[in-house]
Amino acid sequence: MARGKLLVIFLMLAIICPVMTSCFDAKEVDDMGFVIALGLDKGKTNALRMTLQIAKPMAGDNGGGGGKDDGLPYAQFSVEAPSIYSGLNMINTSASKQISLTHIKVVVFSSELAREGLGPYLHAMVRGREFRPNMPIVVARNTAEEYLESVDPKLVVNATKYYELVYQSYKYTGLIPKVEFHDFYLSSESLCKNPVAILGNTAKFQSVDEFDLKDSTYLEHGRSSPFEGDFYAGDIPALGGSRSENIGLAVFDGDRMVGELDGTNTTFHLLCTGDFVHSYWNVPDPLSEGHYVLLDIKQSRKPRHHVEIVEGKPVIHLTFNLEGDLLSVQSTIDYEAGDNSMILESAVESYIIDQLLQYLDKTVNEFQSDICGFGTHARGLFTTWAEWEAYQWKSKYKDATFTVDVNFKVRRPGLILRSKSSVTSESGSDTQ
Amino acid sequence: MDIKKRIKNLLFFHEPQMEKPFILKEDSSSDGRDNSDIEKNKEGSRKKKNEDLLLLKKLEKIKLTDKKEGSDKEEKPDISKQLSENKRVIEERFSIPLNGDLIIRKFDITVKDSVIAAFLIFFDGLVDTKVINDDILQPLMLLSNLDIKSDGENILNYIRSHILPHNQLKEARTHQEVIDEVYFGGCGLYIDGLDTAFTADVKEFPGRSVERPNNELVIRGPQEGFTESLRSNTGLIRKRLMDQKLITENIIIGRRSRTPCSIMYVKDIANDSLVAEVRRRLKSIEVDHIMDTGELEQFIEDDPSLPTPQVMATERPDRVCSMLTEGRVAIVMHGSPFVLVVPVTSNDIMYSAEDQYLRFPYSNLLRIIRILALLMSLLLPAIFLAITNYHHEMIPTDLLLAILSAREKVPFPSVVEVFLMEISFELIREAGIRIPGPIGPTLGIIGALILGQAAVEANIVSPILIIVVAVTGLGSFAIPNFSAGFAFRILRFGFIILSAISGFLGITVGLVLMGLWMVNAKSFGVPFVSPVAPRTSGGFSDAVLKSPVWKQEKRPDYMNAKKGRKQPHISRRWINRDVDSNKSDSEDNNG
Amino acid sequence: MKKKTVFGNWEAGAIISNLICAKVFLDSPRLAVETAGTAAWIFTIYIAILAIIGFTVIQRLYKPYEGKDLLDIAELAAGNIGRVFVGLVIILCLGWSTTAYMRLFSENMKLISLTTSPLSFVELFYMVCLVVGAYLGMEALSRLHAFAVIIIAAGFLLIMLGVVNYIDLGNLLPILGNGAEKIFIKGASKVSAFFEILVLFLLAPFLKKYQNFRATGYWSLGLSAVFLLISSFVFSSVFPYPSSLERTIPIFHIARLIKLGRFFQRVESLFLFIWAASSLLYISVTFYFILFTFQKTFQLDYYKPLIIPFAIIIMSVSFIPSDFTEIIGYEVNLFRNWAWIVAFVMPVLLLILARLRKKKPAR
Amino acid sequence: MIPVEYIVLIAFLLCVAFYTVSYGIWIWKKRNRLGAVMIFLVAIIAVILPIYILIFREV
Repeated sequence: MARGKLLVIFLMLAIICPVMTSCFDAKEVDDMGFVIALGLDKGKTNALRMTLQIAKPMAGDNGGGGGKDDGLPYAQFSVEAPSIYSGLNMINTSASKQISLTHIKVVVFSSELAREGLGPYLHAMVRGREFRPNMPIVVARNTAEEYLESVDPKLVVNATKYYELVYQSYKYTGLIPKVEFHDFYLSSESLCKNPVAILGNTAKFQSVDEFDLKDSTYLEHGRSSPFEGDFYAGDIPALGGSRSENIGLAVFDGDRMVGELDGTNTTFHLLCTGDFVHSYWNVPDPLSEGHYVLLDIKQSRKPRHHVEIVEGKPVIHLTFNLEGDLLSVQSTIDYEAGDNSMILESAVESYIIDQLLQYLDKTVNEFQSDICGFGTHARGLFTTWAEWEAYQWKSKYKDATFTVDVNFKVRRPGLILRSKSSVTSESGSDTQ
Repeated sequence: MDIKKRIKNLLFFHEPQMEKPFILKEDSSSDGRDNSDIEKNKEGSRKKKNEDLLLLKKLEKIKLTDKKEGSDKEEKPDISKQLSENKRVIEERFSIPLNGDLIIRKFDITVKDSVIAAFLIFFDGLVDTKVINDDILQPLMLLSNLDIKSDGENILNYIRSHILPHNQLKEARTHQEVIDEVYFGGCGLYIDGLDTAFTADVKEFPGRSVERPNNELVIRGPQEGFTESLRSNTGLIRKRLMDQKLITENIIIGRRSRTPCSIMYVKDIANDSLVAEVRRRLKSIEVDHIMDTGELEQFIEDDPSLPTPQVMATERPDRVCSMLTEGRVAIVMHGSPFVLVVPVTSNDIMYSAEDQYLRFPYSNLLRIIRILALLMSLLLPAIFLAITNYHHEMIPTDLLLAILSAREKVPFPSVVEVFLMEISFELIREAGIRIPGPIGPTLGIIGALILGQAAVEANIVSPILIIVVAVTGLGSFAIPNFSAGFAFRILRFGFIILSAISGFLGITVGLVLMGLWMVNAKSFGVPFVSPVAPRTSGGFSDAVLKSPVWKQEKRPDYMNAKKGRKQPHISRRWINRDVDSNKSDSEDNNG
Repeated sequence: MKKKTVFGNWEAGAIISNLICAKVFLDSPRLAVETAGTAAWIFTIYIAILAIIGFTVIQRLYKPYEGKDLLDIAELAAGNIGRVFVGLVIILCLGWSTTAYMRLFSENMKLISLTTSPLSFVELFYMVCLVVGAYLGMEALSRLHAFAVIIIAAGFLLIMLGVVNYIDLGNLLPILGNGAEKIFIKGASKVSAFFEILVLFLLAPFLKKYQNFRATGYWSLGLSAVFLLISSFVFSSVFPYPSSLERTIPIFHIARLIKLGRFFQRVESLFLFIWAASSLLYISVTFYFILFTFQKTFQLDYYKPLIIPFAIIIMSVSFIPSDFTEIIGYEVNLFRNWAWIVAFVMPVLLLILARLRKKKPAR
Repeated sequence: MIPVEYIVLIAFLLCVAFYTVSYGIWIWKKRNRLGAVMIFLVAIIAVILPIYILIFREV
């Protein structure tokens, strides 16, 4: 027995000896610089211009503002390099800490780069174990560098939290798509689906005087004035807050960007994919011209997709089940009950169908890109993979036709059960 | 020479010596016990086992007789009829007159007109002098003059049955017996013309009375603890366990100290081979002096290199009783307020006495918390190190930045930091115990606070590490068994080294190795991690969480007790009574 | 030394299940996808059924040989030569799977967390467990399995539950994947995924009774089939077909996706615990059985003096393949295509031979 | 040049082989020739294989 133990001890010693000489992989936290955002542009001198935001160690220390000099919670680096990892090496020549990509919260591509195809970068990001699969992908309409710079440091105390939260806003605005790198990558390779990315840009207006509507898409949607979603990123007439704006989505075909959609279309994109949670909508008042009814729309059930192939062409049936709460009735018409509510509901239904078809039409005719993933439902029509591959869904998608069915129900009238118009001195007696 | 031999030993193959490990098997003499399914499965191999058992017993017998031959000399009656001869022997044995506190009281007894010389020996300070005066000396010297009703009897019987009113009177045939008694607080009475001496138990040791247990505190439950005297300890156990089959076997350990010990067990529950093994181990101890059960524990435990204790030391009589009813064996030792209970499993050292007295949801909460505490005390610093050195991506970014900025000014690598803090924590802990009087705990707390604060201020350690070490310390205090706490404190350092070497992989390897080590260990023939590995019926349900008291129907399977069942399937009989009183009554009576 | 170690169904079932399921953490889900495309889960059920049928045949034939392991049966069937031959075959197969798994697991460990450590350093950790496990013997190993496997299984199921949001059943379509022929005819040889059932035939003397043997076999096959099924189902429904083939370590990629709010992200390192534990147990058990078979084949008195030489051999062999893909190639294309012959055909042949040799085998 | 740690390792290997061979001799004396031969084989492989890998292959 004792000899056996001696042998084991000997073995242990044999192991400990090399161990004592080096702890191979141990890296102290404070020896690392953690990148929180990565921007990729086309470089002037090289294939890529990388922009890195590296969190500063002091940022969390004093609870608030952070560093002494410029108050930035992060340091921004830019470098031109042939690839992501060589860029890191180049930055490491000047940065004192070894750069780690494990905490990247967002990757921003410039639309110029995206239109050329993101394949090589995506592969690098999947292969490296450091990138998070759930980080959002943003396409900046101008340059990624500018976009990252415009994340206003004065208002953003904790940059990581800002990045983590701002791209979750699809849950309550419906104006940006839900994008995770994991999905993005898989869709870019998929036979049945195309990826989308969040569209971002720096706000173009510096003061109220500059406000204009020439880039708004409200005319396209057939409206007299723009709704909240009728903009592309950067065009919203707004001031204050962070100067980076995220609204709309970038449409991809494979790994190549083919177009942009504005906020309104993004909402309908979310509806089609089933990622829609809730948001506030203006719907034209069916009984009173020029007024709007404000609704808080929710998805009461995930949308149902039914795909058929008729004579080699896809025919797609969509069924939506939505519900809404009344938030405001400008015309003070009593939409809470009775026939009026039926009228409102059918009006909303037809409004949604109209808008949806516009959106689907765009994906089919303008982009010819199945960003909603109808192909995933079409797969069930085939028994083997070889047959499905031979059908070539992505090229057939441009021939797709749609039928849309929407069931909308007003569930709750808010805290006001019965609308009444305000009583002025003239009309007071009439209304009673 | 020695080294040469060692190297030779290391390099050449030698046939290993056969060691017969003690394995607790099911008892052959068990009848009337209910057979669970597993036992039925083993039916086929039972015969074989019985043979093994017989062999084992034979082996024991040989050893026991060996022992007897050695001690035969003492057993021979050696008390002479000559009082002066006896007195000479006693004086020699007790080194009179060097020994100052031995009292030899010479006196005369008048029986039937004859005067018989006699003397009494006892130690001053171990006996109750009032009892000696009133119950021994007085009757012998005065009452023997009274009228004698019967005659024709010999003096021995006469004195025993008529004169001495003392309640505990034994006859001794050898001087050794008398001496043992005298050392254990008795008095010896030698009478001229008799080759038998009397011993009477008149002990009144100086010592504590029964107090609250100091280390195993409970909120709900009895508040009595063992003291340093053997008989009051056995009395405390008997007071609770009113079972006719509770046996207290006396045994003496220590060649010179001759410390009296008692083995206690419930005869028709405890496995015979277990009792025999305990007896064998205790009897085979060859030692001059033994002071405490802490020493005894080291003499009888199975594997001295195992970090965790393999014997339960407790100062709570109720705990001992409940373990006795499960078929375990208790060893009570004179002079120690801790009673040993064997065998134990890893569960027993993790659970406190209170678990049984609390309602089961409460005690289950406590158990879960204790398991967490164990894991924290074992692994927390290691995991902290592994995460901060190897797996950065796991930490939430905000927390990471906080750790990062806290560590920014600290000059040491985090391993050194952890070791520094762990060692100073252990220091505070040890100092806290040794500091005299009531300032101890206060100083400990203040020391910890000030030291921690100052260390952070001086940028020697990062504040987050103080939290880690403090929580680890708390965790180790939540482990109810004192020795087990030690075990995990030692193992923790191993885990810290492993995780510093290779992160989570190192911790996993450590856990697997520790698991193999624990699982391989036995405590008196019972596998240490018993109800879980090897799994016995109901292993997981009873091992981790506790079922309600009325559902604890069976004794632990690994104990192989003679009676497997503690209570019938329906122990709360009032529940059935409402439904169908007559029927259930008659059924239960039959069963 | 001839101490009889006996343990129950639970321990034996845990050992066999872990042996079969350890490959879930390596490449088993990807293999299923490679063979069957989107129909990986059908394929997994299919090979599980095949394995259970194979085991049924074997256990029927095995009935009269209660308490005998494969080597005893080989001796009954073909004498000393048979025993030596079968012993060598078993040693080779187990030796290969031990070395391959040791290399693969350490390579994966290097990929995931210890990127800059040398391979030999990572393998040393495995070596220590291997040696200690073999030194303490089957009793300790089986007991460790009794609770470690539960923890591993629970952790595995937690990972699977963690990605429930990412499961898209659409990824399982088209229903037949690569086509019926590829799944049911070419895929049949992949029943070698259950090769480790061979160890059960070596465990037989520890189990003693035929009923225990049968119950353990069915239970462990069933359980591991469930786990293999869950893994291939989740993997192929989270990652759509062509992209899923890219993933080196399927379960690791699944674990990466787990996200519970802002706080719990990237917890795949925790998964390293169960992963390393499972692989350590796998390697220790197969290594023990190499020694056990060697001891029994050549009728040696002790196996303990051979632990260290064998460990050195195993480690050296695992260094021979020059890179990761090479060893995957050997493991997948060679071993997992032919191992079924050793695991299923060889016992059947031996049992039939033994029956022919002696109508009534002596007990 | 052969690095120092290689020499230590090879010495360790030789010790192991020596021990194994001594076990083989013990087995040989118990008249189990086949077993002894196999043990010798194992001992030889356990020395040659690691040395081959250490010196002639770059891991």
